[in-house]
Amino acid sequence: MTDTPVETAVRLRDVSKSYGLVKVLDIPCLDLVRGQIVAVVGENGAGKSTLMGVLSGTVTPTTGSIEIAGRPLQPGRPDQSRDLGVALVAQEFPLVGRLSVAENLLLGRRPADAGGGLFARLIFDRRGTRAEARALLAEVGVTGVDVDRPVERFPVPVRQMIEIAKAWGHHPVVLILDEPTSSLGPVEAERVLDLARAHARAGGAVLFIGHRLDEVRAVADRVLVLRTGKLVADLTPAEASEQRMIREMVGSELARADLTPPSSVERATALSVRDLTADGLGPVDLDVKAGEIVGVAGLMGSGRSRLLHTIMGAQPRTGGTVTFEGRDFRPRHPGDAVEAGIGLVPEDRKVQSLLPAHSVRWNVTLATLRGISRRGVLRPRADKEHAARIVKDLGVRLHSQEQPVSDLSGGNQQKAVFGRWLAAEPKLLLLDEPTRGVDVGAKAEIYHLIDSAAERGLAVLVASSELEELMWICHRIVVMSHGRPVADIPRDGFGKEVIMTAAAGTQAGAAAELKGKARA
Amino acid sequence: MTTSTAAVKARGDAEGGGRATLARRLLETPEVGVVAACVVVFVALALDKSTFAGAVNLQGMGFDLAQYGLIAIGESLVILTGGIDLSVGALLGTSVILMSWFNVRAGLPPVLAIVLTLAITGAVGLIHGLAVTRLKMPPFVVTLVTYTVAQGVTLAITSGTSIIGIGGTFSNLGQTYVAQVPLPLIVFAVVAAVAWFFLERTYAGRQVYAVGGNPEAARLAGIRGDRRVVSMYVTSSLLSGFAGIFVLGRMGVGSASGVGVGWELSAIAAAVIGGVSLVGGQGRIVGIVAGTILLELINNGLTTLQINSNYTNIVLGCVLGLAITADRLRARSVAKRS
Amino acid sequence: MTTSTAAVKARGDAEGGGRATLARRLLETPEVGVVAACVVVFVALALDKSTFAGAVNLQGMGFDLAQYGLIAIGESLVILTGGIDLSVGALLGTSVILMSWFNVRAGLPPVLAIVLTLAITGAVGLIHGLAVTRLKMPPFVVTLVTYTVAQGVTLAITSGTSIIGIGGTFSNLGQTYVAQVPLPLIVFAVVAAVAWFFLERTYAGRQVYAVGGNPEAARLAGIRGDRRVVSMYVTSSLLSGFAGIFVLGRMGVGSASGVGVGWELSAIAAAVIGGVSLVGGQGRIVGIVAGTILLELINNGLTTLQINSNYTNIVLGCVLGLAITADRLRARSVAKRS
Amino acid sequence: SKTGAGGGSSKSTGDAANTSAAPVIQGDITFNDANLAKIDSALKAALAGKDLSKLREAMVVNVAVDYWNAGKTGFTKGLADLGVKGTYQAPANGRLDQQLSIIQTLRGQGITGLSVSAIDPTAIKSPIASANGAGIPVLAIDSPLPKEDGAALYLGTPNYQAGQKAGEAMKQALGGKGQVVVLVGSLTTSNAVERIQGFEDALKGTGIKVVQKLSDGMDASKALTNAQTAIQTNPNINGLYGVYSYDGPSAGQAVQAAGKSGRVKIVSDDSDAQTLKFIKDGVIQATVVQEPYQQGYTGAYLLAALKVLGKDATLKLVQPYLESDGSTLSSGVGLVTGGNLSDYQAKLTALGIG
Ligand SMILES: Nc1ncnc2c1ncn2[C@@H]1O[C@H](COP(=O)(O)OP(=O)(O)OP(=O)(O)O)[C@@H](O)[C@H]1O
Ligand SMILES: Nc1ncnc2c1ncn2[C@@H]1O[C@H](COP(=O)(O)OP(=O)(O)OP(=O)(O)O)[C@@H](O)[C@H]1O
Ligand SMILES: [Mg+2]
Ligand SMILES: [Mg+2]
Repeated sequence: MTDTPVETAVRLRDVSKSYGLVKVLDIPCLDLVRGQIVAVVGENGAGKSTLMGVLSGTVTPTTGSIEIAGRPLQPGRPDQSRDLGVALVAQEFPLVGRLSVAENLLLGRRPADAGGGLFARLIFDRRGTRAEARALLAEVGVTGVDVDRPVERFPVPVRQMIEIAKAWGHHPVVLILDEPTSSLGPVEAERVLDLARAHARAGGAVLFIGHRLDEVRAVADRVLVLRTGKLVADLTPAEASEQRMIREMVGSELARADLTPPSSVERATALSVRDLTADGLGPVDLDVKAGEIVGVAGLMGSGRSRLLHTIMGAQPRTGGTVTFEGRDFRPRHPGDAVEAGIGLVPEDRKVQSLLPAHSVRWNVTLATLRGISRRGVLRPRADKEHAARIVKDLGVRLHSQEQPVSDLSGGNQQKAVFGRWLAAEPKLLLLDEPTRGVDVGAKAEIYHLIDSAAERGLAVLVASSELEELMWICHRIVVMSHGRPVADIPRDGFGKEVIMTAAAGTQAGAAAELKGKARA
Repeated sequence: MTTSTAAVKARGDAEGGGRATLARRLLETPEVGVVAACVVVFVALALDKSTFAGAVNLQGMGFDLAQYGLIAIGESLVILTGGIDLSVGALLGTSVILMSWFNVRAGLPPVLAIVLTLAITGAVGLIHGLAVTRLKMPPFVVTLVTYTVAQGVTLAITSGTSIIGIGGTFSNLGQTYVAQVPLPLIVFAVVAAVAWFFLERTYAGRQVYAVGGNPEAARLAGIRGDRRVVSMYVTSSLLSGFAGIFVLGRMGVGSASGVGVGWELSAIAAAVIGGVSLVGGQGRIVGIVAGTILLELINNGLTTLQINSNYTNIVLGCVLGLAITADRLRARSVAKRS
Repeated sequence: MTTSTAAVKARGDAEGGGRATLARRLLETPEVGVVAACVVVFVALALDKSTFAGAVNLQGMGFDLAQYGLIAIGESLVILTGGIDLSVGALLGTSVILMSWFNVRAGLPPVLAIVLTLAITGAVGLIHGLAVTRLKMPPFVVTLVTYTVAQGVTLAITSGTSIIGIGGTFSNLGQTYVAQVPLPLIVFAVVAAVAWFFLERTYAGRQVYAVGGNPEAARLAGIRGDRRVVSMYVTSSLLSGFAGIFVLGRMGVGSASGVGVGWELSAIAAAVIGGVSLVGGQGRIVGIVAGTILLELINNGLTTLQINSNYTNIVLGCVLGLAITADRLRARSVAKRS
Repeated sequence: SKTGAGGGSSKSTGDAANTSAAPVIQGDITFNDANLAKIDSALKAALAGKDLSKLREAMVVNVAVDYWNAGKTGFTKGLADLGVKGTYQAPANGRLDQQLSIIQTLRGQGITGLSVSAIDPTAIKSPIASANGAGIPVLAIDSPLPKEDGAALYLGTPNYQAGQKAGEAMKQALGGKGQVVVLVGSLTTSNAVERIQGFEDALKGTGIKVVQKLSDGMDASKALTNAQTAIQTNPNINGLYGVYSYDGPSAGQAVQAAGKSGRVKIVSDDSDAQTLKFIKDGVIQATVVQEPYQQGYTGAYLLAALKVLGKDATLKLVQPYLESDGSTLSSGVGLVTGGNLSDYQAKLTALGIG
């Protein structure tokens, strides 16, 4: 096409991966060139992460050969893959929680400006590491993170940015981004997309996995669609309309779900929060009616998660009152909340939701154990049927209920967690980034489940960084900033601008707050 | 529409799993290795030495098994929660002494002596549990303290002199046969069955696994993990005291000679050999029991075969090493093929 | 804009930490508790008993410290990788015997005997490391096998008879003072310093933390975690052999009477008391050394105070329990205030 | 039922009826008491009028067990009779490193005499050397120490001799023919090794064979298991020798539970209360006893003399009573059987250690 020769960055031939009898990836031939952002889309469990794992050496392919920048990759050697120039931002970002941010950023390598001598190769250059870590963070647009603090003290979005910076620091040929924006707010997400563009401009290849199709359209130079492990479409940006992508992913036409919340009938107030304070939160006043879906928007660190956790009783409250179902509610443990009929889907799947080594069945029944037991005794048949129902309702894709949940794809894990709580039939559901990593089809399905539950009287409080999501499903959006609600916007006032300005805590935000209050 | 497609696929996949043959299933069960090892060792010993599989020796092994098995189960329950209990053995020794002391020196009837001792061991377990959950102290250190103190208490009570003249109730408990099966063995079987039922069939048992597997996830799912953890420590200590009854009954004397000290290592080993993960949240009763049986078979076999005592430890270690290595190789080949 | 808001918050937190006074910082250092406990115990004992802080007693403690400290460091290195090494004590005992055997029975010069023994212990460590990394065997079981076999080897070599007549080189190594400081203590200090340097100041050391803290993350980052793990097992076993030299030198005889067995428990205890997490990836040398010192002070103090030996274990356990509880309470108050 | 498989054949459970046919074993509890009493009075006379108030004696034994309670009683009594201060120490778990630490620490405390029952006679060499260097006389008790170790005297029963005595008893009990299993707490500590050696040597040339030595790691329950497994899987075994004080009771319990009282003969060491009870019941045929009381009592005298009178003067006083090697002062060894049990118990009561 152009006069410069197109350089191939990645070449895959006959690559496949099977787990047991199931082939989860099967790619006869694929070439990626430098200077392009290639988006990979597909349903949950389509094999996207597996493909990235194969490229980055973390997954050993069953068959096939891979070349990175013309050199062959030995299967299952992450270190070699890295040396060849592949950097992966994994879906479950693997950071060493107890090590400092700086050390995590330079994990497995030395500062670039370190000398080549034996001394420099062996002796840990603390100052250099710190300096380079700061520079890296600045490069990806994160400022003010103390690089000496252990990573485990930072919330998920910051960790996600650290993970991106870590990959960026390798100056890779191939930069793989596996759902890098799923836990980020719109502004940070935009930063990440800019990084991807910059990398492609500089002659690198970018592989971008995402379930937010608008992002995919905004950034991709080429779109690959995976379905059950096979490459089913290779689209140019022009071809890659949202409908087209969905059709290719699902294999059939998807009726655009009706993304409006159920018309709210006047019902009793389910949750009423007054002057609620906790560490880094409040004071918060908030009401949620039965059958109402209330969104919580805000920038990262604005206290959305804390609000949900404090209501749940997972974080100690320092003041204020909560009235739930007309009664004063003072949970001292999440167990109290569960008993009262509250459920929480936390934002960090791996740390806060899953029993990674245990079966899907155990995971989906975790919150309903007492309910499905008869006088404390679990009946295997009922247990299995119950789990099967949850799995089926949520359309979790798996081989068997008994496989460890960590073997599921990220999106399917999220669906399993969701299923756990819907099965508990709570009266109030607290959702923290509920559809993180869930594919479009399943998302619509989850929204549908939320809607129908709301119709039956479930009150829902959703914290999400994805504004579209909130705008689709919520009756009302509360915007938080610095631990307090600064605006309360009813559905007819929805607009990205309004929410963002309020979240940024500017005067416009204050105005919106006033306006919101006036309307409420 | 989407959903239905996915669901259909899921079902297809699930059936794919279900089609696996029984043999394959068996091979994939983690406990199969240790159970197989038990069978192999047993058959080999029985062929080599006819007296090994004789009723008398089997009965003898039954008594041993009950002692070690009871504390191995207690130990495993604690390990499942993600902790460890170093005190099971020392506490057993102390409870032997406490029971004899209450019975002989304090002149209490045996039943009362047993009840008091169990109350004390239960209290010790409670302290363990609270220290671990409330004070967030490392279980290793908490139970190490008890390990040390318990030995000290034994010595302080006895000054090294065994307590003789214990009531007949004890030897009734410790030495009776029911239809030629030692009573302690029956009790052990019952305890194992109860533990199995608890872990596999009650929601509380499932919650124990959840707490051991991911405490934070369990907490946010509304599980009161602390209660589960505390109750497992209490159970472990109670089982130590309980095993102490049979040890005392069998020996007929409150021996001050470090009975039980070091048994925690056997208990942990039995658990680990049986597939219990020291990280917590993983392992099943059948494996634990098989692990205990394997250790007992090896130990008894060494005596039966009249191995030169200079080499028993070497042989013991090697057999253990072989059994575990074989199991790992099996697990690896399963992992490879999947 | 967004990012900057977040940044402001993060910075706020960071500065909150940065603004902390030195005292506050000190209070937040995890090792401060055990160091303080050392000081308190030392001062209390020295005040109570003037001979405690006398040169003779300090020198004696120095010898003890070196022995236990060396294996505590090895043990900790293994624990940092997320493993455990039960064999350190038994292997020490075996290496004492091996060295004397090579020296006396095989007639080799002491230096050669030492080299050979270290080679053997190194090989044992290598086997541990490979079994753990390649075969994915649980470290507990792997080293339990060695624990058992090593005791067996000691017995098999000696048949219970100590080996006398070892070369003077050993006692030179084990009993010499340099400027009134016992040589073993100096060696221990050097080893501790090297370990500190390795863990804090080399890439390989930092990688050990990474592997212990999150093996998957380390693997993804291209760290050859297996090498780090293997080398830590080798180091641990080597340090056992190394400590064996001083033990042999101090005793002047290849004692067959179970030297070292049980020391692994002290080593693990020292590590855990010093803040090493048994899960791996957490802990520092200063804590480990302080943990070892604390145990030594308590042990020595019990004898110095002439506690009735019937009660030593109780007192030992209680002091340990107190020290740890105090440390936990400190940590909790820090956590509350932060 | 309390009868297991195989036990039913023996209708008579553990009564003396069976033993009546057995050859009677010759008991002996004279020890070396007469000589020791003479030494005590000689030392007392020599020390009369000397200032003993500065003396601080230490007695360090090898493990805190019943056996040493008598030793402690004797030591305390001796100190009181002399008007001397002192301390008794026992490594709670019987570990060598504990013992060495204790000695090291005591040396730092300014003691003036040390009697020690070494866990490992060879390992104690350097502590003794440094004690001697600091002017602290050392008395070996219970376990003999090689001359070059530097202990001034050895007061006790050589373990080898005790083992021999047990062997003789076993020979009589079995009528010179059979298979014996040895139960022991540790196969590596020197007192056990020496005893077993003596036991085996005494059986040389007879039709009795030691088929197995089973270590139980100082765990009475494990000893019971070992005894049980041994006699149940090998019907030819008709004798058990229990070396550690709890091994006798464990062996007795195993034999009794198997319903083989009197058919499997037991010889044990030490006078554990349960051992004596089993002797009374005819389950244990004989037990070899020593005199820890005297080791403590006379030990206190000797330490005082060694420090105050000096080594040479003390040795001269005790010279007439030493064994042929010139450094061993025997505290004697006895054999308690069903025949002299009541005499022995009366003697213990007289010493205040019954
Ligand atoms: N270790 C494993 N064992 C068995 N099956 C596995 C394992 N890892 C992944 N799978 C299966 O492989 C399939 C593809 O998973 P993959 O993670 O690549 O999906 P994905 O396209 O990234 O999905 P998502 O969008 O949800 O992240 C899934 O069906 C998953 O269950
Ligand atoms: N002091 C605290 N005590 C207990 N839990 C806390 C504390 N601070 C934060 N958390 C928990 O840590 C998690 C992450 O903190 P983070 O700062 O992301 O919360 P947030 O302010 O709600 O952020 P966001 O608005 O992006 O969700 C939350 O789940 C919160 O409950
Ligand atoms: Mg994925
Ligand atoms: Mg959040």
